[in-house]
Order: sequence, then C-alpha cells, then structure tokens
Amino acid sequence: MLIEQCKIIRNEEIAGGIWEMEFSAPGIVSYYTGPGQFLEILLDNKWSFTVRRPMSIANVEEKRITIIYKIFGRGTTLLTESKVGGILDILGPLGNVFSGWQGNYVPILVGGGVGLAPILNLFRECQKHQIHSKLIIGAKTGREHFMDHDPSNGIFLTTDDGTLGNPGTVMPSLKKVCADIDNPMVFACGPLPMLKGMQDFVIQNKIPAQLSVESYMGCGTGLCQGCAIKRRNVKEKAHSYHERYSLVCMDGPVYSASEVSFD
Amino acid sequence: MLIEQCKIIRNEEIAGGIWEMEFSAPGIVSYYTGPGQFLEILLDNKWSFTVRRPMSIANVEEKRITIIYKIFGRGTTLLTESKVGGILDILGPLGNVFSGWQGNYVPILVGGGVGLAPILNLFRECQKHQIHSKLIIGAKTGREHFMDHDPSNGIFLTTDDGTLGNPGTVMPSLKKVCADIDNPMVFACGPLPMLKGMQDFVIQNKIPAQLSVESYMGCGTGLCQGCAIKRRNVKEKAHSYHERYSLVCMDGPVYSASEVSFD
Amino acid sequence: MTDLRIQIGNIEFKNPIFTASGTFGYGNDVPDFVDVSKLGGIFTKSITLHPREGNPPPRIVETPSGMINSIGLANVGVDHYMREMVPSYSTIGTKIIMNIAGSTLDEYAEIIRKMESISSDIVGYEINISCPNVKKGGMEFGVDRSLTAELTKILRSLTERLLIVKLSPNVTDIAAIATAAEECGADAVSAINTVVGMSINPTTWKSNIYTVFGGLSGPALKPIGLAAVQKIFHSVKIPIIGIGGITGSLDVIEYFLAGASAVQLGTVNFQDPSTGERMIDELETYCKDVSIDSISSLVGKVKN
Amino acid sequence: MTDLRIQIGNIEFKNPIFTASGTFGYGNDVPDFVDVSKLGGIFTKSITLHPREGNPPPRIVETPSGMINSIGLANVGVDHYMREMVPSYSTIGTKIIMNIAGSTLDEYAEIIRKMESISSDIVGYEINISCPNVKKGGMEFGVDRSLTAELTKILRSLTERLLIVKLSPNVTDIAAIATAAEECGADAVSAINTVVGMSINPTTWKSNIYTVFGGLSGPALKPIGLAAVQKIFHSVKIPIIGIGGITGSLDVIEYFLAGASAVQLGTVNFQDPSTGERMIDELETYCKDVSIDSISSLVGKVKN
Ligand SMILES: Cc1cc2nc3c(=O)[nH]c(=O)nc-3n(C[C@H](O)[C@H](O)[C@H](O)COP(=O)(O)OP(=O)(O)OC[C@H]3O[C@@H](n4cnc5c(N)ncnc54)[C@H](O)[C@@H]3O)c2cc1C
Ligand SMILES: Cc1cc2nc3c(=O)[nH]c(=O)nc-3n(C[C@H](O)[C@H](O)[C@H](O)COP(=O)(O)OP(=O)(O)OC[C@H]3O[C@@H](n4cnc5c(N)ncnc54)[C@H](O)[C@@H]3O)c2cc1C
Ligand SMILES: Cc1cc2nc3c(=O)[nH]c(=O)nc-3n(C[C@H](O)[C@H](O)[C@H](O)COP(=O)(O)O)c2cc1C
Ligand SMILES: Cc1cc2nc3c(=O)[nH]c(=O)nc-3n(C[C@H](O)[C@H](O)[C@H](O)COP(=O)(O)O)c2cc1C
Ligand code: FES
Ligand code: FES
Repeated sequence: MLIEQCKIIRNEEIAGGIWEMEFSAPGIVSYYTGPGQFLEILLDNKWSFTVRRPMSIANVEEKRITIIYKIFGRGTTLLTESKVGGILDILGPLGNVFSGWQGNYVPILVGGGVGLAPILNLFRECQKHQIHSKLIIGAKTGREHFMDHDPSNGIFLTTDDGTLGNPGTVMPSLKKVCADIDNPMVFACGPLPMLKGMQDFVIQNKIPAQLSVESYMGCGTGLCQGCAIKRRNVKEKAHSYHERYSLVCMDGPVYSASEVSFD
Repeated sequence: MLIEQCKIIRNEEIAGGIWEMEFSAPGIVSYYTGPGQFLEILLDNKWSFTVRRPMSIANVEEKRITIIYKIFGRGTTLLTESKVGGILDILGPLGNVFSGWQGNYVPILVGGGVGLAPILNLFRECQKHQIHSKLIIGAKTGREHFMDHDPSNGIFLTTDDGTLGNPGTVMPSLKKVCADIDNPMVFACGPLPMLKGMQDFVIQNKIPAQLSVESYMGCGTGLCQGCAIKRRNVKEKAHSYHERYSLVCMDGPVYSASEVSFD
Repeated sequence: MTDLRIQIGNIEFKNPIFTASGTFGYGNDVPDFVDVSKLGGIFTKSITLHPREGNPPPRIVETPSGMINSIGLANVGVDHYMREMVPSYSTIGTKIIMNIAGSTLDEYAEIIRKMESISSDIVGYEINISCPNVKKGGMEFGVDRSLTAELTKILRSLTERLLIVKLSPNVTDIAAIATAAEECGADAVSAINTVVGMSINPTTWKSNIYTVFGGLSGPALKPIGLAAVQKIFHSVKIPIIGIGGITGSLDVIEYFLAGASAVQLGTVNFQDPSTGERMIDELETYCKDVSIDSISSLVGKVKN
Repeated sequence: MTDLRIQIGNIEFKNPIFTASGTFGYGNDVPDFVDVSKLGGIFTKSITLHPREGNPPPRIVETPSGMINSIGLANVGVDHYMREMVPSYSTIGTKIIMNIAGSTLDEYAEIIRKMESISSDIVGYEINISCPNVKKGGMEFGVDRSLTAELTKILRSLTERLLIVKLSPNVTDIAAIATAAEECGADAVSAINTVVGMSINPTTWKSNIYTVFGGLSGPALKPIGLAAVQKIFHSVKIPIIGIGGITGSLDVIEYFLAGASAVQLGTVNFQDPSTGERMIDELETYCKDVSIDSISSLVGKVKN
C-alpha cells in the first residue's frame, strides 16, 4: 500500500453514465494481489472533497490500472473532467480479494451498477487461468451496457426495462444459470438491493458465495473506523469488540455471503 | 453590473509571474464606464474560495475584456491554470473611474506590481484621446517587465534591483518627471508602500493625484462592508456614520490622494 | 402547484427564503440585477440606537469553505434608518424584518419604541442577542438564559409586530436559550449567528481580522447550524428560521428536515446576491418531485 | 539548526507534531508507508474500561471542508489494550499518550489505576471529557466547570505521568474549563475536540449519521480551534496543544502564533497518514527562514 501520483492515460465514457479510466501506477501495481482490491482516489487538494473516493480495480496491465466508474454525485462527476496527462493522487491497493474461484466450482460472476469493475476483473482473471465462468451483468437500461449479450459464451446481460438482454434484475438470470450448473459458486458486487437478494438466494440454496460490499469510507486504511458493516448472526452481547461490526476497508470488501448483514 | 459566464480567449504569462487573460464579456462591457473599474472573479463553485477575487480591467476591445494579474496566492495560481475555451463566472463592472485626465493637466501614470492593469488601461485611453501622458511602471526586477523602457516616448520602467530601466522604486522617476512638467496630475495604482510614498509626495508638492487603492473584498457590491478603508483627516467624533471609513467597492477604488489614509 | 407559503406568528410570507442580517444591506441598496420582490423576506443589517462606523480593517478573511467577519455593526443608526430607509419599503415588494442590536436592555427597547412610534411596512424585529452587554462586563446577552428572557419580555411588551430572537451558537445549550425566548413571547427564533473564529497570516504573524476574534460563516458551519436547529426543534413549538452555510436549494431542504420553517441566506449573497430568487423555482420543483403539497410538511421530518 | 523540541510537564518531545485521538488508531497499526518514529508523539484513540463495538453505520459523512463522525468510541478496552498493544510501544520510536474516556468518574479512575499498575512506555494520559456522564443525566463532563475540576483532581492524584485534559468546543466559555483543569493539576490542555454537527440526505430524508448528531472535524473548524486556543492562552499558563483542521505546516504556525505549544493532526490522516512526518522538515525550514532558533518562541506571538 502506498500513495502514488498517477498519470492519466485514458478517461472515456464507455456506456451511458459509465466511464473507464486508465492510469499509470507502477508502485500500486507492485503491491497488487488480485480482483476485489480497490483504490482510494483524492479528488482535489483543496478540501472540497474531504474523503477519498473508493474505486475497485477493474484491470491491471503491466504497470497500468483501469477503473470503471459510474457518475454518482459530485466526486464522480469531477472525475469525468480529469484530462489525459493529468495526475491523480491515489492510495492503494487496499482490501482483500475474491478467493476460491480457482477451486472445483464453476464461478458465476454477477455485477451490477457500480459493482461492475471487480467482477470484470475476476472474469478476465478466470479467462487467463482458463477457468470457465459465467458472467451476469445487470443494468437499469440498455444504454448502460458496453458489452455484448452472448449467452452461448456464458455472458448474460440484463436490463430492468428489458431494452437489452434478459429483462428484469440479475436475479432471474442468476437462478437460471445456477439451476443449469452442478457446482456453482457465486461472486457478486453491486448495489445493496442486489446484494440482499443475492444473499437470500445463495443462503437458501446453500450455494457458496462471496460478496464485495460497499460502505462509506473515510480513509481506507483502518484509521477512521467509519466503514463499519454489521456482521450476520452475531449474538447481542456487550464487551465483544469487533464481533458486531467489521471494517470493510480492512476485513473486506469481499465477504463470504453468510458473514455480513445488510439490515 | 451583472454576473456573466465569460469564455476565456487567451491566458498567458507575459512576464515573470505576470499573466494576461482575455475573455468575452459582452454583458459586462455594455455597462463599462472607463479605466479604474474592476471585476470580481469566482474561482470555483465548490467553496474552496469563498470570496471572489477583485481584478482591474486592463483593456476593453469590442466585447472582450483583458486583465493583467500577478501570481500572489492560491487563487491567482489557480487562475493561471484556466484553459482557453473554459468559462469564468465574473461579476462586474464594479467601482468608479479615474477622472480629470482629460483636463488641462499632463497625466503622469504610475503603476507597480498588481497595480499595472488600470494604469495601462488609462494609458491606452489617453493615447486614444491623443492626450500626451507619461507612464512610469515599477517592478522588483527586470524579468517582471513586459514593456520597453522608452524615455523619449515618455515610458519609464524602474526596477528595485536596477536590472532594467531606472534603478530604484518609481519615486525618483516620478519626482524627476514631475519636476520637468508644468501641470502634472498623478494617477497611480500599486502596492501599499508605493501609494504611501506617492501620497506624501503629491500632498507636499500640491500635485493633484488620484490613487486606486486595494482592500480585502468580500463581495464587491456594498453588501458585506468588508472593504473599508480609513478616510484621511476625519475628526474623531462619535455617531458619524461613514465619515471615518469608506467602502472601496462602492466609493472607490479610485480616490483623490487627500481623501484616504493608509495608516 | 406547490405551496411555498409559510406562516410566522400572524404574518404569512410568500416563501421561506429570506436574506440574513448583515449580508443584504437594508434591502433597498442591493445590485440592480437582483429582484428582491421574489424573496420571502429581507432581514436588515443590525441597526443600533446611534450610528456606528464599524471596526477598522481588516474586517473579513476567507477560511476553508467560509469566511470570518468583524464588521463591528457598522450602520446608520435608527433615526437615519427611519427617515431615509423605511419609506422605500412601501414599494419593495417583499417583507422587511428589521434586525436590531444594542449594548444595554434600554438600547434595544428604545429602538423598538422609536420604530413603533411611526407607521411603517416593517413586519417584525429580529433581535441580535450576540452583542456584548456593557452593563454585565461585556458578556453577550445571548449566552445567558435569564438575560435573554428579560430582554425578550421587555421587547414583547413594546410591540405586536413579529419578535424573532436570533440565537448565538457560541453556547453550551442553545435549546435552553431558545426555550427562554419562547417562554417570554418570541414568535420565532432564528439560528444560527456566526461562530467565534480566528485566522492568522503565518508570514506577517498578524491577525487577519483587526479585532482578532470574528464570526465564522459560510458552508463550513452548515453542519453546526443544522445541529442547532434540530436541537431547538425538540425543545420549542414556535417556528425556527434556519441559518448557516446555505448555498443551494438542497441545503434549504436539509434545514427544513432538521426542523426549520424558513431559512436565511447569508454569505452566499457575497458570491451572488440573486441566489435566493433562483431557489424559489428549485424548491417548487423539489416539492413536486417528492409529491408534497406544501413545503411546511417537510419541517422536522428527518429520519434515522 | 532549529530546535523543534518542546516540553510539556517534565516530558520533552522531539517535535510538536502529534496525531490526534481517534485518527491514528493505537499508533501501532498504521499503514507501512508511515514512519511514526518521526512524529513528536501519538495520541491513541479513546480507550474505555470495557471494550466498545461502536455505533451502527453510517458513522461518517463528508461536509464542506470537513466531515462528521460518530464512531461511538469503538475500542478494545483497557485490558486488551494493556495486554496486546502497550508492549509494542517499547520499539515504536515515538512517545505515546493514551487517550481515555469514561461514563463515570470511577471509570476514568479505574483505567488509570490499571495502567499505573504496570510498567509501560506511555508518557501520559489525555482525558477525553466530551463524554456523557451517565450519573448526571448524560450531560458531558466537559461542559461543566466543576465536573471537569473534580475529574482532573481525582486523576491527578493517581498518576505522575502527564495529565492532559482535552477540551470540548461546545461550551459557552472554554477558557473557564481550561482554568479549572489547570487549577486541579493538569499538565496541559488540548483543544479542540469536534464540534457538534449534523447532515441530512435531502433525497432520502435520512440522517447521514446513524446517531443524528456527530462531531465536525477538518479544515472547516480551523478558525474555531484557533479562536479557542487564543482564548485559553489568555487564561492559563500550562501548555496548550492545538487541534482542529490542520492540514499543512502553515496551519501549525497559525496555531503556535495563537498560543499553542504543540499540535495534533486529525482528519488529515485520513487523506494521508504520513502528513505529519513531512511537516517536520517544513517547520525547520520555516523557522530558519524567519530566523528563530526554537519553535517555542512563536507561541502566542500573534500581532494585531
Ligand atoms: C470498496 C468500494 C469499491 C467501489 N468501487 C467502485 C467502482 O469500481 N466503480 C464505481 O463507480 N463506484 C465504486 N464504488 C462506489 C463509489 O465509491 C461511490 O459511487 C463514490 O464514492 C460516489 O462519490 P460521489 O462524489 O460521486 O458521490 P457523492 O455525491 O459524494 O456522494 C453520494 C453518495 O455516494 C456515497 N459515497 C460518497 N463518498 C463515499 C465514500 N468515500 N465511500 C463510500 N461511499 C461514498 C455515499 O453513499 C454518498 O451519499 C465503490 C465503493 C466502495 C466502498
Ligand atoms: C480593486 C482591486 C483591483 C485589483 N486589481 C488587480 C489586478 O488588476 N491585478 C492583480 O494581479 N491583482 C489585483 N488586485 C489584487 C488581487 O485581488 C489579489 O492579488 C488577489 O485577490 C490575491 O488572491 P490569491 O488567491 O492569489 O491570494 P490569497 O492567497 O488568497 O491571498 C493572499 C492575500 O491576497 C489578498 N487578497 C485575497 N483575496 C482578496 C480579496 N478578495 N480582495 C482583496 N485582497 C485579497 C489578501 O491580502 C490576502 O491575504 C486587485 C485588488 C483590488 C481590491
Ligand atoms: C459580513 C457579515 C455581517 C454580518 N452582520 C450581521 C449583523 O449585523 N447582525 C446579525 O444578526 N448577523 C450578522 N451576520 C450573521 C448572518 O446574518 C448569519 O447569521 C451568518 O452569516 C450565518 O449564515 P451564512 O453562513 O449563510 O452566512 C453577518 C454575517 C456576515 C458574513
Ligand atoms: C473519526 C474520528 C474519530 C475521533 N475519535 C476521537 C476519540 O476517540 N477521542 C477523542 O478524544 N477525540 C476523537 N476525535 C477528535 C480528534 O481527535 C480531533 O480532536 C478532531 O478531529 C479535530 O481535529 P481535526 O480537525 O484535525 O480532525 C475523533 C475525530 C475523528 C474525525
Ligand atoms: S475507511 Fe476508515 S477505517 Fe475503513
Ligand atoms: S467588498 Fe463587500 S462591501 Fe465592499
């Protein structure tokens, strides 16, 4: 982990409201351990943005890192205005990685909204290791997609409004894919409602699953204690430091589906 | 007076640490009344800069305005990063104008440091009206100058370190020029020490003079009452609202030399 | 059509967007490009019994997301105000609340007595209690529950116009002071005034403000203003006028949710004095989008 | 060579740059790229008698030039701390001040008693008095002069290590509380803790902080911290440790000029936890540039 001044190589809109940025980050890359890890990006040095913005690593190619981000609020809007050749102050790599996907399971990768990046990273990693995986990407509408719906190659796009790929959320597609496979293991990242639905489904069906979760982050380094998420099934008892809450930046962002609670 | 979104046409360093910026401002130009008036520039819309920065109008050409600014702190530094084609949020025109230079006097124009802009504006105006004026521009060192030392045409440059033009501050040159002229009237703008010296000299020698003064400004429109400057020779008496202080943005920035106090 | 009207005491305002004392002059001297008639109301700069020249410069300085000021209540004094300013209000197209300041209980009372002796379009008084009380060794009226109560009681007896007490945030328990004002007959409280602050030039070692201490305003203190309003909301029933760091219509919504029934805009007027008028349309759109008929139904509705 | 050393009580610190409680963990768990040995000292997060899980999320939110937090004193508790953390301090290369919090006078005392029963490298205690006193209906210790005095007196009798009282800015008269601490034997005071703040999501109407009220920190409150230090400086003789919104070495100079003898960095550590180390060289350069031998000669030297 270190703070690096990263030169921007590319920054472009790849679908409606979805941007991809590539920058040079030899230092960060030298510590990188795999899909799931994320970065903390400083948006300016004038304290208009007190906290860095967390962004998952979408790809690492030699000494370059790619992120995929969705325009959400004023920070991500500012990011779209970053010019090629400009410098971004980035802290990373942070967090843990998806694991178990090299085992005996068929990895089912599910990404939605801002949760695309780590899932695409894992997808590529599977390809590199010649692991046959399924990929399900959800979006509200067709123009937010930048890949092709390609069921024969195990790539399923879904849209809430039915304008592209399978209509509906990722859930029906996930259920169908899981039903067709003997040994599925789910890896997912996306908005809260999606993760909730996912968690219910995999627990009910005893499918092993890892979820990459989000949380409002103050530092990314364990110092602020802001990024707490509730653990699941923790008995209410006093004096049990770090039993009820987990720090997403230190213990996560990837959790086993049975570990965390979204309530 | 209005607030206008002005498109930047040019922004370049014209001498060491001195920049010139030209932008399109048809609305502001339509209210412009002459040299001395200034603008209030908003540096961003994120409240990293609470107050607008006051900048004198250095030139008006059709619907375009030029300012000349010196890198001073973080605001002027940010201004240098403004790109051609970009937009600046500008309030103006504000303040009063130099007056009396079309009368029976020989205008002696003196500018130093950040006080260059309104003086050059007045110089050009004199030229336009075929009024023969003298121009004295002071700087710390030669590399801060962008004009030619040209005594035969009434243009005198001075440098504190003697690297260009007449050595020393503007004062010796001013005294010399005034001594050679029958009916001088001084118009000056510059840093506080210069204005102080100037004031002493013109009052002692009964030379009519107008000084454009600076003050920390919160609004430029009379609302904040922040830009107060002391009036000269005001008897200490209670209950004399607006006798002791003048608001530079409303009553100034141009004052008769005998009106204001720099203590 | 969304209803932006709000009621304070027996006065109805066409919308809840007011300008804050000391940031909009007397209301009749703002730049031409501002249409004050769109505003719900204007709170004048603090007016004192005698004219005041104000403090020596430097009077203001920029700070992170804010500024410090120490103007020293520069104003024309009540007599000049009555003579020269008040007549212009008959055609101004919005409601005027006169903000008054004093250094003794008598001074406040005397100002109101004078104002009540003439007929005018002023709908009420906002009492700036963040003023040093010369009779109590310079302690501010607004930091003391009983002083605030006494002052409010006296002024209440002098007028039937709106009486709004403007609270200082520089206290341990702002809700207690608000309660005192309510109990003694205030029609509303406004909160907050500026927070005590300081700034130094590290090169010259000089204070950036002549009086050393000044008042912090601007977005930096929005969280402080919101917290104050929320605390007061749990303690009083009279309307609260929220102040502090408002720059856009979403800030107004935040203040309403925290418990404000109206708001005042201060520092933002220095960047653009027409900010308030633009908010009116934005608030209408917001209310339409979230399907509420009246902006008043937002008051205090924050969830946790 | 400029002398950056400073003295508090009988302890000498190699420089006046400390990290603030709750923003640097226990000092032994910071990112690798940070060289803590360069710091003058580390103030641990608040440690309580029993471990605390802290508050439910959301615990933090960004605000203009600052942030609000409501962590709820999540910490391992004093026993675990003594066992697992304290031993690591023998090789940490900087001085450790343990920050303690409690909800009764006894709890504070019990923590110090436990700590005093073992030998350790801890040079002192910073007392977080911005905690609700459960025996007084939840009123904070730090808002009350006599409670602060009583607490300080008790703790003073239990230790000869440094006793530093950390003051809350949410009071009418911070200098009075500082004086109480001084009179009862505190070696120093630190100021300020966070200012009460609030933030609401105008779309969801939800509080951005689970507990509704939280603590505002960051550059937004630098003017408030500076004013507090200046006020305290005129009231006490013991050293003041300045806190609030420091992000660069010029901010440190401002705090010294206002009256601080040392400073703590808080929120800035979240952007870059190595900020403190970089300041040391910058402070040396500054002192050289203005030709002062010892940074201590800046203390309280603001001019007006
Ligand atoms: C581990 C992790 C990985 C992420 N990876 C990606 C990614 O690859 N691509 C992507 O588009 N988005 C990603 N996000 C989400 C992304 O961080 C937010 O969308 C972004 O911070 C919003 O910033 P903003 O300034 O645009 O929004 P703002 O207008 O500032 O805030 C709007 C909302 O965004 C959220 N938010 C703001 N700041 C933070 C913060 N520091 N931490 C968490 N949430 C915040 C809050 O809910 C806030 O209310 C990730 C988040 C986490 C925690
Ligand atoms: C009427 C008027 C006309 C001016 N015309 C010019 C001009 O043509 N060219 C030029 O280079 N400069 C001009 N100045 C000065 C210019 O406004 C300051 O140099 C500039 O504001 C500094 O901003 P900064 O952010 O770079 O400095 P900062 O780092 O923000 O501030 C450094 C210092 O600059 C001064 N300053 C900052 N903000 C203001 C403000 N709002 N008002 C006044 N002073 C301020 C203060 O003394 C402050 O301590 C003029 C000033 C006035 C009052
Ligand atoms: C320059 C200036 C002058 C002010 N003068 C007064 C005043 O005369 N009387 C008063 O009650 N409040 C005064 N205030 C306080 C404002 O009315 C308001 O309470 C405060 O600025 C917070 O709001 P804001 O953050 O929107 O500016 C003044 C504020 C500023 C910035
Ligand atoms: C996330 C966070 C947690 C904090 N926790 C504590 C704490 O446990 N005990 C304490 O005394 N102060 C705590 N503080 C207050 C800081 O020590 C400091 O006083 C305050 O943040 C102001 O400094 P800053 O503006 O540099 O952050 C905390 C501050 C933050 C931002
Ligand atoms: S983001 Fe600060 S502890 Fe996790
Ligand atoms: S700058 Fe605000 S009154 Fe002059």
